[in-house]
Amino acid sequence: MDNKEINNTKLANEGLSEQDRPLFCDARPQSYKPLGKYVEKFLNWARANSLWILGYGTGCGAIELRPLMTARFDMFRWGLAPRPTPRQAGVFVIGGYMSVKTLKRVIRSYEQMQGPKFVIGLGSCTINGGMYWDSYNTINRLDHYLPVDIYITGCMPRPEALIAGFNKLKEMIKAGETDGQNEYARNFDWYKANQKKIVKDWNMPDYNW
Amino acid sequence: MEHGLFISIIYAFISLSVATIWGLLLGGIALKVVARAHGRFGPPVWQPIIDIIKNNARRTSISHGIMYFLGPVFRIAGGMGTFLFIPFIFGSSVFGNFSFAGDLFLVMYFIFFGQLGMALGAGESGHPYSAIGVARGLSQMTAFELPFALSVISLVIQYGTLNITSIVAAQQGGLLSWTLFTNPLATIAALISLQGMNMHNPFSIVIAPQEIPIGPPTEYHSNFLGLLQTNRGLFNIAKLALFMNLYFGGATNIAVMILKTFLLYMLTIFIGASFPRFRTEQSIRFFLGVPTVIGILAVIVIAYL
Amino acid sequence: MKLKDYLSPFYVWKRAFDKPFTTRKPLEDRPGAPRYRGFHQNDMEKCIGCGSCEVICQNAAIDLVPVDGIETTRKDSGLRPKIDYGRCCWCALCVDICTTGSLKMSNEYIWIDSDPEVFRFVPGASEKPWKNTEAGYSQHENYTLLNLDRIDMPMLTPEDSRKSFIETVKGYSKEEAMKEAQRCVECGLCVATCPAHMDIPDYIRAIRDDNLDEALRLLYDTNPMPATCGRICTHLCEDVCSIGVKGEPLAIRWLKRYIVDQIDDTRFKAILRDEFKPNGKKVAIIGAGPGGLSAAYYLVTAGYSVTIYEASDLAGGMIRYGVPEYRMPYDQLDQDINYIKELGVEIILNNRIGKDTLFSDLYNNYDALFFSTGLNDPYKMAIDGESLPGVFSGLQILDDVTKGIKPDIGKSVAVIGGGNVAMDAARTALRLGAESTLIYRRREEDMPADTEEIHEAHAEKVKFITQAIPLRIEKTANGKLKFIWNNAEMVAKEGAARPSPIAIEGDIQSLEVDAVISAIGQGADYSFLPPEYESKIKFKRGKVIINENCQTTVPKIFAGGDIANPTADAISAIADGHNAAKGIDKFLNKK
Amino acid sequence: MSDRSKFPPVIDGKAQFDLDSGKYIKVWQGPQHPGVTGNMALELIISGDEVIDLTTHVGYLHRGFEKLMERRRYIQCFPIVCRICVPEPDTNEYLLAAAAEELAGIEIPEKAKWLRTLTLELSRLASFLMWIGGQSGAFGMGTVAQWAIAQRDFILDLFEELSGGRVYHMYIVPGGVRDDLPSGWDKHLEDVLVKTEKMLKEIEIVMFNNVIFKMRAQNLGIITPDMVDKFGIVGPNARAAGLARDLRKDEPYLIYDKLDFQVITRDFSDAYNRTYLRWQEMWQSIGLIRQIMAGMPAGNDYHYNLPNVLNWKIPHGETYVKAESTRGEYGFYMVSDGSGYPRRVYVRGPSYTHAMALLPHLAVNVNIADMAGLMVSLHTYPPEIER
Amino acid sequence: MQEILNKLIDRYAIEPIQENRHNQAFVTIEKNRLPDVLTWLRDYEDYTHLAFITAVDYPEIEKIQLTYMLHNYILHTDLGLRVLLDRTRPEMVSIHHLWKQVATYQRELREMFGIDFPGSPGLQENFALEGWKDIPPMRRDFDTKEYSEKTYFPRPGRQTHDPKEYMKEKLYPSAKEDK
Repeated sequence: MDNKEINNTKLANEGLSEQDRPLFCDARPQSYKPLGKYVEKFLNWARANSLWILGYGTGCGAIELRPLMTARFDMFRWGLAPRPTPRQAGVFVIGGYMSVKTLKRVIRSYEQMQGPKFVIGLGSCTINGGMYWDSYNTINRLDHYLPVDIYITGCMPRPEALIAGFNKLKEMIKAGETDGQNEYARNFDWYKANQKKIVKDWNMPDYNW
Repeated sequence: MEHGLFISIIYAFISLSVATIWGLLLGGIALKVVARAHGRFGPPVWQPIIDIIKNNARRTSISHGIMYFLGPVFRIAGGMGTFLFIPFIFGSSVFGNFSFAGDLFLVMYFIFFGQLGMALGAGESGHPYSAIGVARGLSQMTAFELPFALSVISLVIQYGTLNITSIVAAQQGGLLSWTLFTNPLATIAALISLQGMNMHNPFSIVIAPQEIPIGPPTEYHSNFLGLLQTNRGLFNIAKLALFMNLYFGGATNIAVMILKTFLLYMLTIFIGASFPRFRTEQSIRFFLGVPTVIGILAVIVIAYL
Repeated sequence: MKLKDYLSPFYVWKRAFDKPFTTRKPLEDRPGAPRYRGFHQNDMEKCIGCGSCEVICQNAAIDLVPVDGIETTRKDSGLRPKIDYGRCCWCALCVDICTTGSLKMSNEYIWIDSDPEVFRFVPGASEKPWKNTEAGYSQHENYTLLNLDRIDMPMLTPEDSRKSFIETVKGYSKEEAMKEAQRCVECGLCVATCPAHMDIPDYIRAIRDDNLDEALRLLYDTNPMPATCGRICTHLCEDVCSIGVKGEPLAIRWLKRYIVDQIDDTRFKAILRDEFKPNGKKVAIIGAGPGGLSAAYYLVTAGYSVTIYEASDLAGGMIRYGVPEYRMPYDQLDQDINYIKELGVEIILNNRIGKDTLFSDLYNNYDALFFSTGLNDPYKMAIDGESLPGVFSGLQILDDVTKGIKPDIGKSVAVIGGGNVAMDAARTALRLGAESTLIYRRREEDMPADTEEIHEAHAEKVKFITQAIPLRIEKTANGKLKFIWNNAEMVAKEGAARPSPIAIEGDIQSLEVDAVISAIGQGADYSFLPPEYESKIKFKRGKVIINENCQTTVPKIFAGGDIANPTADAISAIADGHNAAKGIDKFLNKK
Repeated sequence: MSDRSKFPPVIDGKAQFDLDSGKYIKVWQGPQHPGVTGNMALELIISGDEVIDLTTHVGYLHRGFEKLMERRRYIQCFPIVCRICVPEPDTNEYLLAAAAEELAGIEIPEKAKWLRTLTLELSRLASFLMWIGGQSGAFGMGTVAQWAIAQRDFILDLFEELSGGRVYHMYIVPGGVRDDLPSGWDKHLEDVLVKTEKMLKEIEIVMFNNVIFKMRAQNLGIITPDMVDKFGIVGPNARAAGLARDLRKDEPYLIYDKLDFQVITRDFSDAYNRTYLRWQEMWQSIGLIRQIMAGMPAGNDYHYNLPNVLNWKIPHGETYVKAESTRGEYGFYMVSDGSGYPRRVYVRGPSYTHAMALLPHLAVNVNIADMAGLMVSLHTYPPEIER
Repeated sequence: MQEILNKLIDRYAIEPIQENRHNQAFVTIEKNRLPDVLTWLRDYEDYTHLAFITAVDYPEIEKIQLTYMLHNYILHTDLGLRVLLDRTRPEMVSIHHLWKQVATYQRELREMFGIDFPGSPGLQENFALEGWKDIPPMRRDFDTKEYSEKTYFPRPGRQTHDPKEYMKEKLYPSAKEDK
């Protein structure tokens, strides 16, 4: 998973029908270089202090996002806010286990998010399958399908653990250590192959622009 | 306009910046105030500013076409247009902006302009939610424009001028000369419209995250969204400044301006946190009901009594 | 719509003046509750690596791994649970089931990393912030997922049992056996301790599944005398049973007996399906005790032609002659022996090597030789009066009773010693109509006899005198014997494993009895070995030195049983027999 | 009743319409839609603002629980069943335990019954609070949502103290419960109940007396009594239509026959009345919790000592046990084949019929903006549909 | 409870009957009679509530059992109707006309057990799974663990030890090669 040569061929979009294909973009995701040191530092500060979470509770982990968003834990204090549309969101909290059907939607949502984007793997299920390790319908390892920045273990992690996770993510962003978007671009073919292996009816564009 | 063009532009720029920053801070304050009603603390007041920086710092953005790109541009043009023809602070050369004889008309037009541009842009994003949102937004806007327009007509008749500066000037000389007291019906009609204009509850269905996420800005992101948010700060202030000028005697210095816009804004927040949303047709029915009647009464009262 | 409906919503603003719901600093202000199920802790000293946590974990989150600094011992597998937090669901079933109570959960719950590979650790071994946290979830008294109490074994009452030689222990019924078998957690710690390494968890599982045929096959895999072992085994396995840490260990021995009890011995052949092809090689075995019989069984099933030479008039060795019938009914022993005989093992009785047959003949006529002659030479007490009439050895008494000779012990006996033979002798004496008094040098807890034996001896009203150092035996005027001893106190010596008795000066006691039975241990009798062989075979402290294949220093000669192993019990002898059979097979097939 | 006269004809349960005609738009709500409680997608066909056809799509949370349970020992099933319904896990725990106990012929100690009832009522309260937050949020009243969900969190604190888990309590195990009440817990409970009561009063003032809430919720999604059996409607949805059906009263389980309460009904089942009924049931729950705490037996016999759970086998048989969850009849159908593993566990979630059959029927003719409110007012929870 | 069972026996000669508790019983019914019985129970005997329909797979007898659970709200009794289907090509009469929710149950059963209900609306649509190619997952012969490990491959690097084997290795390695 190191820096491979970027493959610049056009995407085939094979899952789409003939007449739909021209409607969708066939360009690959590109990796981005940081701007000048101090500029980037400032921008990273802003990114870290304004994390917009995609309001897609993909699993039971979403249950602990609710208290976090509401008065008891009030995540707005730390610049976190839920966003109902992936276009505007910057953090994708994967709420635990992911069924294949959800994974397909998650991939699409993730690709619709604009960089820099971060993924938090919430709960044990994202690490090694968790309690659904032997289920026929849930994936075991999230990092095979999406680049994950932070894992928070727990079942479910409490809101405090989530807060600590966000704090850690902020530190990483400020230090410029989060590179999910570029990693996805660099290893795009690998991720796509993994995704397509388990999403059986791939009827969407290869990369959603 | 006794300055040269260059100086005017610099003044306008300063005025715009101050207004935008104040608008954004006001938004932040509003979030904090609402948070208290929710029983929590809320984000820092400068959070909207960080959000804008963040949105502009996004590395990628996608354009769905020219109109999509122009949407936010129209929007901010609308915001700037609205603001720049409203005297921000009465009598100030820096914040006086480009008030001229017929500016009230122009401002009314600009309030529409941004929304229409936005509608076109959002329409091109191709998202069905945007389309539904645009439909909701435009129909609701038409509805709340009616009482507001009636109220303005009433004012125009009352003061006999289309110049905002003149209207402000006419209200100087004590609390009781404010339109609020000289023409309360028009003020009430306008304030109700303001609630709709600010898109706070119960008129927030256009950008509601529950009733379909989230309306016209569904597809807007990165710097487009940054532009929209900047405009939200600016446009807010523009509207508040307009209302302050038309109904609450304008402002002669920054402190008064801050106080009056703050209080006006808090009024909408106060209502907003207490109510759920109207559905589109419910809000249209609402605006075309009592507020319109009040507006008509305001015109009649001023014109015939 | 009423006016109230327009105004009352503004009541929300009242909340703005109340204290907010928000916790100011959630990370600092809100530790987990005292019972919170957070990350695991494990007391490395307490844990025995039984793996019950691994079995019950429905997420397959627990692995048992070796840990530096933890040695494998008989009571501890040396493995420790390693938990994968990519799997754990914090249900705490592992804590509930833990057989030792070593596994706990702290109330810490935050563990964040960007590397998914790190979320595994061995609680107790890895330095984690929650290693020593006090609060957290642990086992409770009133809630356990295990059955810690043994199913009571139906037994004769002590009053009845002391009257006859009828077997004291009645054996489990099916229902009781199933219930007892259900208690097993299948950790397998017992297997290493069992000298024969029997597949204990497997045959217990077979009992649970009510598949006794399979159970019998499993028994015969490692032990050809299950009916015997089901009664008189020293059950070292029960000492290390993981259920025994918090509760009573499984009655492994009785479950074994249950299997054999339920199966008619005529069906053994059909069940065991022992089929073999004779390979034409011959092996001679000296001594038809458990070691010899066991070796014979495994050799004959490997195709050897086996002949056993036995000095007594019946096979069984010490089990027959050294264990009283109320513990080991002879028909059960015969059942075991008969099955071995049925397979074609020839047992030549009343044939003492060195007297009736020469050792060298055997050495020359057979391809290999195995002797397991046992310890049948009682130790002397080395006190005055030991040779007086009325002083017997324990073995002598037991031997006589087996042979149907009623020894002349009168109405009261003193039994000297604290081992199983002493218990047997004392209880046999009861059944012969005498009052028994047991006299032992150390404390009761130091006695080498099985605790059950001691317990039953107490129940049958054997009197115990402990911390008594024998001084001499005197003949009294009325023809009785006077056993005189010196009371002792236990003094802990430096470097010694246990305290030793030191005589208290002047505190001398005595007891008048009809007979004195000395049962302080036995030694081996190597008189059958001609000197030329005896010089070649190496000994150490009276025991034959053998390698892991039970081979002596003379390649063709194998040995085992009490004369070779340190534990000197039936199951070890059986294990030696098995090993010797494997060793002989290896030895003969190498050529 | 929904008037379908202006809508396209329905053949074989499917509305016949031509999307290419331009008269209709197809819009998806969900699965990530925040107005949806849990991940469930609504495929809407709208004409203008009105929904003319709705199809519910589930499976986003499908984990195959029933399959997983087939390869787990009875005791190992208990940590996974609570994940079926996240806001109210205790019903699942109780039903699994009850089914296993019934088949195994185990009678649990009295104290365990009281403690189980206590957790069931407490989780009912928590679940309702979560739901009322969703209901108000669905109509845009974020304030009540903030209050209610924060208040629910205090109940989770109680659960944390009692069971050691915040969301997944895993407190009710086959054979009883895991632990006694911690000391001082009753005081904390009373504090929280008092606060909850205060908040419920506030909610009544700002929500049920709110002109806009009334405008939105009244006459939305009307369930008539004759629909109830046809659609398999249970719980508050049926009670709001005037049918006094409550398993706690009808077939009392645990200690409900010792508690004093009345089944709450209303005579018109629209979104407003359903909301109000659930609000009343929250009061009822608080009352029940107080009664339970007052009657809690002393002693600490709260668990029947099962056979070693690793080897616990349950005799042949099948049974269906049920309990009244916040959403209605919740049931576990368990078939045992005499081994240590269940042959089949089927989970009957009340949301199944509500979301899959009732919602598409009620959605017709509803403004698309009211869809979220309608859905939440049925109190559906997707994981119990697909499990 | 006994009353309705007697009626069932009289009317449909149904046996065997398994009575669980005072208010619950299970009866086995011949496949083709089920719609009649259901309709009769629903319309005349107040068993108006259909709690669920589900299936149990019995590969050892080559049957799939369908269970229809009815409830009587007046007597508060449960009646489970069992139907045994042939396992190789299970097919059952659709009863979607009796209750509105039935179509979904049948859709689920088709997906999870591979039972066909000819005529049931939307039967071929996916229920919970998407693009499922394997045998229906709820069949007993589908091994979910094997499928998961093959498809979603667990994170490598784990190794466990059996205490029994490990102790053998450590304490008496000589006996290792035998057996």
